[in-house]
Amino acid sequence: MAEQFAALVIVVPLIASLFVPLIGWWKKELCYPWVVAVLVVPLISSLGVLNTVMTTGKFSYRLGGWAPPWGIEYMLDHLSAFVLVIVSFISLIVAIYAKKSVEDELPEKTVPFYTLFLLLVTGLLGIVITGDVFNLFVFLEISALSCYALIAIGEEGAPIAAFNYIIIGTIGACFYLLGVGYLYIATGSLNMADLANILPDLYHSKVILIAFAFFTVGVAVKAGLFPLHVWLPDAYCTAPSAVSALIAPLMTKVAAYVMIRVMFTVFQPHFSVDIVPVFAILGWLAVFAIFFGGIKALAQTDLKRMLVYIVVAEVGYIVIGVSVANRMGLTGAVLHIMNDAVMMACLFLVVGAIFYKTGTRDIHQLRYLNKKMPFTMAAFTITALSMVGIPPACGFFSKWYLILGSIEAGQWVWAATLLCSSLINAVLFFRVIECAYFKPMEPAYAHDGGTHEEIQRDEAPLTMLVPIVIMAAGVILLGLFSGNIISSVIQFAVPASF
Amino acid sequence: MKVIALIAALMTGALLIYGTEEMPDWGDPNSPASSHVSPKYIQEATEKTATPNIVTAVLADYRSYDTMGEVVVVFTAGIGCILMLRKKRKGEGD
Amino acid sequence: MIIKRTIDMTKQSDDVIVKTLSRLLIPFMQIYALYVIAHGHYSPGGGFQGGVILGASIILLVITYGLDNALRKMSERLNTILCSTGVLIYAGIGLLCLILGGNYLDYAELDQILHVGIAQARSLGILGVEVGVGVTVMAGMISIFLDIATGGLPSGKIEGLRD
Amino acid sequence: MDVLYSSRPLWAVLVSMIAAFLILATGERNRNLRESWTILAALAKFLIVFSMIPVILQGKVIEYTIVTFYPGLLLQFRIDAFGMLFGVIASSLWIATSFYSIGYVRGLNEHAQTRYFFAFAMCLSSTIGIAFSANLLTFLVFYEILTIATYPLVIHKESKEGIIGGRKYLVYTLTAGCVLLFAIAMIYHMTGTLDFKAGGFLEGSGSSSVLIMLFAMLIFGFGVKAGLMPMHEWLPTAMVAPTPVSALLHAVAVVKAGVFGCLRVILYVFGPTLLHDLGIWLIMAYIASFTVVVAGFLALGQDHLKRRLAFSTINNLALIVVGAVLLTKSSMTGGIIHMANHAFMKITLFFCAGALHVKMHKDYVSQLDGIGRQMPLTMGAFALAAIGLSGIPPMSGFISKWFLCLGALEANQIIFLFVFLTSAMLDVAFFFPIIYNSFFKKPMDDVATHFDEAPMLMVIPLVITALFTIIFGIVPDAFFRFFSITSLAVQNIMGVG
Amino acid sequence: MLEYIISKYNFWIYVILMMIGLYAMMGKRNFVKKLIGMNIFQSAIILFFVSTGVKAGATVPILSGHGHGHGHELIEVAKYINPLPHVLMLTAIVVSIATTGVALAVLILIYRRYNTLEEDEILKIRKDTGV
Amino acid sequence: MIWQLDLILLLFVLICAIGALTVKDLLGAVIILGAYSFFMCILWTEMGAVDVAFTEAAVGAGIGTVLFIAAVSKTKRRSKD
Repeated sequence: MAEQFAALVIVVPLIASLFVPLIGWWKKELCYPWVVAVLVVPLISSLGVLNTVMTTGKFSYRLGGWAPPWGIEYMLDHLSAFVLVIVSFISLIVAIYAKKSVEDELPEKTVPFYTLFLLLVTGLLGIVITGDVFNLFVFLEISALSCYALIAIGEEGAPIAAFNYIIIGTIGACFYLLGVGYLYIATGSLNMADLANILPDLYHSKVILIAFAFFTVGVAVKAGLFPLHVWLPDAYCTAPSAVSALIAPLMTKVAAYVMIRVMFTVFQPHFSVDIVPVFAILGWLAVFAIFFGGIKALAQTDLKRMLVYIVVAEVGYIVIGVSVANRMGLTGAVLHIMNDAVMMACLFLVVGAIFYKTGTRDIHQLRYLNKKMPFTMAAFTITALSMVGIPPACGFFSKWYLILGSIEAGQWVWAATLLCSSLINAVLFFRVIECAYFKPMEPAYAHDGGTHEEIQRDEAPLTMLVPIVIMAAGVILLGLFSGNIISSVIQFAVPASF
Repeated sequence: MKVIALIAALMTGALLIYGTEEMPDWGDPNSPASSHVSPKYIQEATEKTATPNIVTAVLADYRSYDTMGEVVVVFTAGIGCILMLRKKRKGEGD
Repeated sequence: MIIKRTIDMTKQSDDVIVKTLSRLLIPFMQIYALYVIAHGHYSPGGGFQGGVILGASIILLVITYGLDNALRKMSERLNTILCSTGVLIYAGIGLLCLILGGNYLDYAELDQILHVGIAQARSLGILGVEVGVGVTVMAGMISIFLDIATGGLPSGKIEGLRD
Repeated sequence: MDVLYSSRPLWAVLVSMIAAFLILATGERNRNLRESWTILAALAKFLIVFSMIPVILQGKVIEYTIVTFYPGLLLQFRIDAFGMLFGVIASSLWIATSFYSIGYVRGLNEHAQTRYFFAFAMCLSSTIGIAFSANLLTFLVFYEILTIATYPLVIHKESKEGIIGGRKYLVYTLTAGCVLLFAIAMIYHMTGTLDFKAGGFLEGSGSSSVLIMLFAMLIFGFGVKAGLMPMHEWLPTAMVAPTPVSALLHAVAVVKAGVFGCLRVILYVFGPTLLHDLGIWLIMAYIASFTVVVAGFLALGQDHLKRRLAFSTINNLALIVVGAVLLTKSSMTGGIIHMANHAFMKITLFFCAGALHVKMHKDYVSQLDGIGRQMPLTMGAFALAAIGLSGIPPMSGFISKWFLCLGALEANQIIFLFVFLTSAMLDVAFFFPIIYNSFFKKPMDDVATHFDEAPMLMVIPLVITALFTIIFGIVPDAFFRFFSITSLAVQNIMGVG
Repeated sequence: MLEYIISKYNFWIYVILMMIGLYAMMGKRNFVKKLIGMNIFQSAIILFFVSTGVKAGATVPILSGHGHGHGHELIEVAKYINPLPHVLMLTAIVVSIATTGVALAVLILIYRRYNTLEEDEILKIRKDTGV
Repeated sequence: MIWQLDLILLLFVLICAIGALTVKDLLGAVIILGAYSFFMCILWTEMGAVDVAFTEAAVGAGIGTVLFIAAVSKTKRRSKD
């Protein structure tokens, strides 16, 4: 029975999404509790999967009962189970959060919104769980399509951003599909495990080389790696708050997961590291991504836009971790998938809450926000410190492993980039913190406490605040327990050949 | 922009052509694509699923999970259009 | 602002020939679509193609007889419900297999309730699934078409349509 | 070496962290309750730390592992003699500072007091964490927490200059943190371990150029906080902070953490032998001596009392580093014990400056004429501490200077003897005018001629710390057994090296 | 060279189509043209996939006899075209039409807001309004 | 498999693709795209992919064109390039 958890992870949110229009037709208010209740199931199921994987090792789930490579199978190992838990957890948190934000921003569209929300989650979970390269494409498209629609209903400029995303995202998906085609023509198989068996004999074939190149480009587009990120800032920035809070942490991370999957499961590390110089290129691109994202973020005064550029930079972190291609670096990359997902989710949730309460996202208008929304700002601060890399928040630990990995690989510039990026992040976030907490006051005020105009506490509603606080606590807890997470899950998720 | 697009398209094309060089000849019945997984479909699909159209058998049984994904894609697109375009009229629910 | 439109696909056609022809054509299209779905086991075709043809028949209805007439036959709400019902049929059959003790979408398990032998059970499973595909594709296509062609007001008065 | 496994180090760190959150939860609603959390935590922390002294003096170490990431990569506390010394200094002085802070913020009716006490408690938590760290990773973790926890204190006034000071502080310390992170990652990559070991663990793990580079990076990283000369710029700027903060920054937590880090690097990561082999100890000593002398001269030119004290701090910290890097038994003893002595003396001085600020709103040296008549206790304590810093017996400063000079002779580097003597002269030069003016000059107009002290909550702590400086001068081993601990630490290092 | 091209001319055609599509997606400024390019791009890929399944001298993958009671005689694999690419491409076609539908809906949203579908005009409008 | 027919079809496909992209009247372009799909579908039938061809006929030449026309009729018919 424990194996059936794997099926439930996808099937439950999928079937539940079908009921949302029906429920919405009957009673609109019930959509929200339905979505939240339903999203608990994938979380429990993926925890169950993770537990099974941890106790009995990796297993596969045959859909339709057909043996691979003829049928489709789920590939459940430490890596996918781990990412499954992250995705389902964050989507649950964002779903809890979405209520007020959606009522505020999209009052007439709650029903289709929640339907697509569930479908997006289904798509993301499907990408992670599947063990078939073509099936991955299908779920990539499910998530992408729902994402396009969700982005397009955002604020001014969102449709343009969504259209650009459609064009570039489709190019990415088609490149991925071309990669699948080239692999298929050379091997005749679509199953990841089967491919991994066949491919070593063909490593010097040009077809495989090109397939690999197209896989890489396609996934890099989806992940928003530096020169291919052009769609990302506008799309994430103009989307409704709840949507950006879901896609900003998850989409790029899931794409990064696919990158790890393709490069280290479908292709063996031997190929990706020794035969193709792809990691040198990717690593340098990541360096540019980090600098580009950081510098662009510095130029923004819109808080959300700043975060969006940070997302671009954070992708660079993970890619550096993948590119150094050693145990430490990959540990860092996998750890950073989790950490960054949690941190980004928290930051975007905070920005959404601020926007909901104050109607602005301008950094310079956040004055006295620490008095007005103390918990939200505290969460923001904790996460900001984590982004800067202050221990014991989780950001420090992934950075630590990434730097260790870069040093081990002898890539000094990459390590230096990671360090510089923390400094850039420090500037970015302390700018905001300064504005919110320590905005210079009139000299007369500086020395007599509490006589300024009384600022009423006006905290975000509970459905927003609770997810924010949970995520902020998560940032600290994941940092404190990162040792346990690494020793019990991540070290098995890294390919054994390292 | 047009120049960049042209260069990108040409580069992509060149890469793809480069890759075709080592592909099996067109219509080669012994190419890996035709000899690794698919023979088993042709041999046993009809027998196991009582469906002479092998494409249907593979589509809806062997790879039915894909097909479910495909249906979900259509559903997603439909709901997506509703989300983006459909407006509420006065005096009506939904 | 007033946009000059060359065509409006949701207005009733004035042409008698077009109307008569499509009145004749639509039932045949629909029967053919059902045939395509049902006969997918033996000939090219299946749920998807049949669904598209079904959808096309309704779209033809919209183009020739106007939106209001078409919506009387197929309201947008029914359409949405059908859209999710189709996927539900598909996923439900899969789930049924799961409940019967097999893996998800393992039609062989359907034999326990159909008692026809495993191969036949699989065949019937395929049929059921194809029906689901057809329903969803039909409804999905109609829905997309209606939304695009009317700009999001399927059952509103056509004359009152101003963006 | 015997190892005692105990969770006491963890509790020593946690107790103030818990208190910090209790403070936050209590908030402005109940000031007395909030302040009592601070006091309670300070006392509890001190008792926990104090209770471990006998164990350490028996030659044992106390260990507690928080979490292991990889072999050789773990968060762990290990209290050896050197860490114990720093822990005792920090935790004992926190008690004094707590009382003093309460008097100070209430005396001035400061704003954002909750944040102030919260950050204070976090600071202390991380300082103790630094003191008890078993390896570089743990050290770094607490070092970074300390950086952040200090930031709200530096920026406390929220004035323009406060914010600029805070920015400068962050730029310096976070850059240093990044450099440290890199250097530590490098060390882990080279040796597979980060554990401090008396006498160093880096020997033979890499080419000398790499090791020199690493040494430079580590010293840069810790030197920023310690205010070593090219990196000292943030320290005087951070003087806009409230005085108890300056006291804590300069006497106890932050800069001492920097110096502590430098000493850890010099003595426990590289070790005397390796530094001798690499030949960088002498360069390092020259750099630090340069700081000693230049900071002394710069202090002479400051009129702002706290800035003068800040430069004096830079001067004294560099002395400690010189002592350690001379690598002889006596110089090390002198350097390490100067950490303790300087802490007590400098905190007294800052307390006095704060008392002057609260009572008289006087911040400049030139305004202090005759103030000794109004505030005899404060200025008396100031005089005691100043005399001590100048190295005049029987104050505690004499002990450390004595050992330092002895060390210079032992190392056959007479030039450093002159450095120490110059430094003592400079100390005299910039402290004695203050003492003279305040006691013997004609009082300024706004100075009362009768006894009118600052709030008792402030005066009592500063008198007590001043008394300690005498006591340590006469009986170096009194109360906290600083001398025994120091010699034990030196024994450990030299015994191996 | 000619020999080489002829033996794989299908691949050449698909590559050329794909290049045309890709160029249109990136280079064309009209949004509808971009979508047309997208359709061409996708069908080029489908053409490629279908080409991989072709077997010279084989027929469509539908067994001539009825499935029921079909004996156990071995079915000649070489007689039937590889069905797997077809299956995949059915899915890909659906994905492509769904993407087109969503993209067209987005186009209508864009048109409502800017009253044009030319990229440069929209950029100009956005610049003028300061967004 | 008649290679001459094959070649002619491929040629048509190419012409249609280029035509669809160069025609400035969007409605015309969309119709040409329908023709393109139709030729594509013949090509696939000829390659033995009947199911795919069937689908392409129904989708590419059918629904796809209808959707495009619907969208173009709701927006602008002229294109600048």
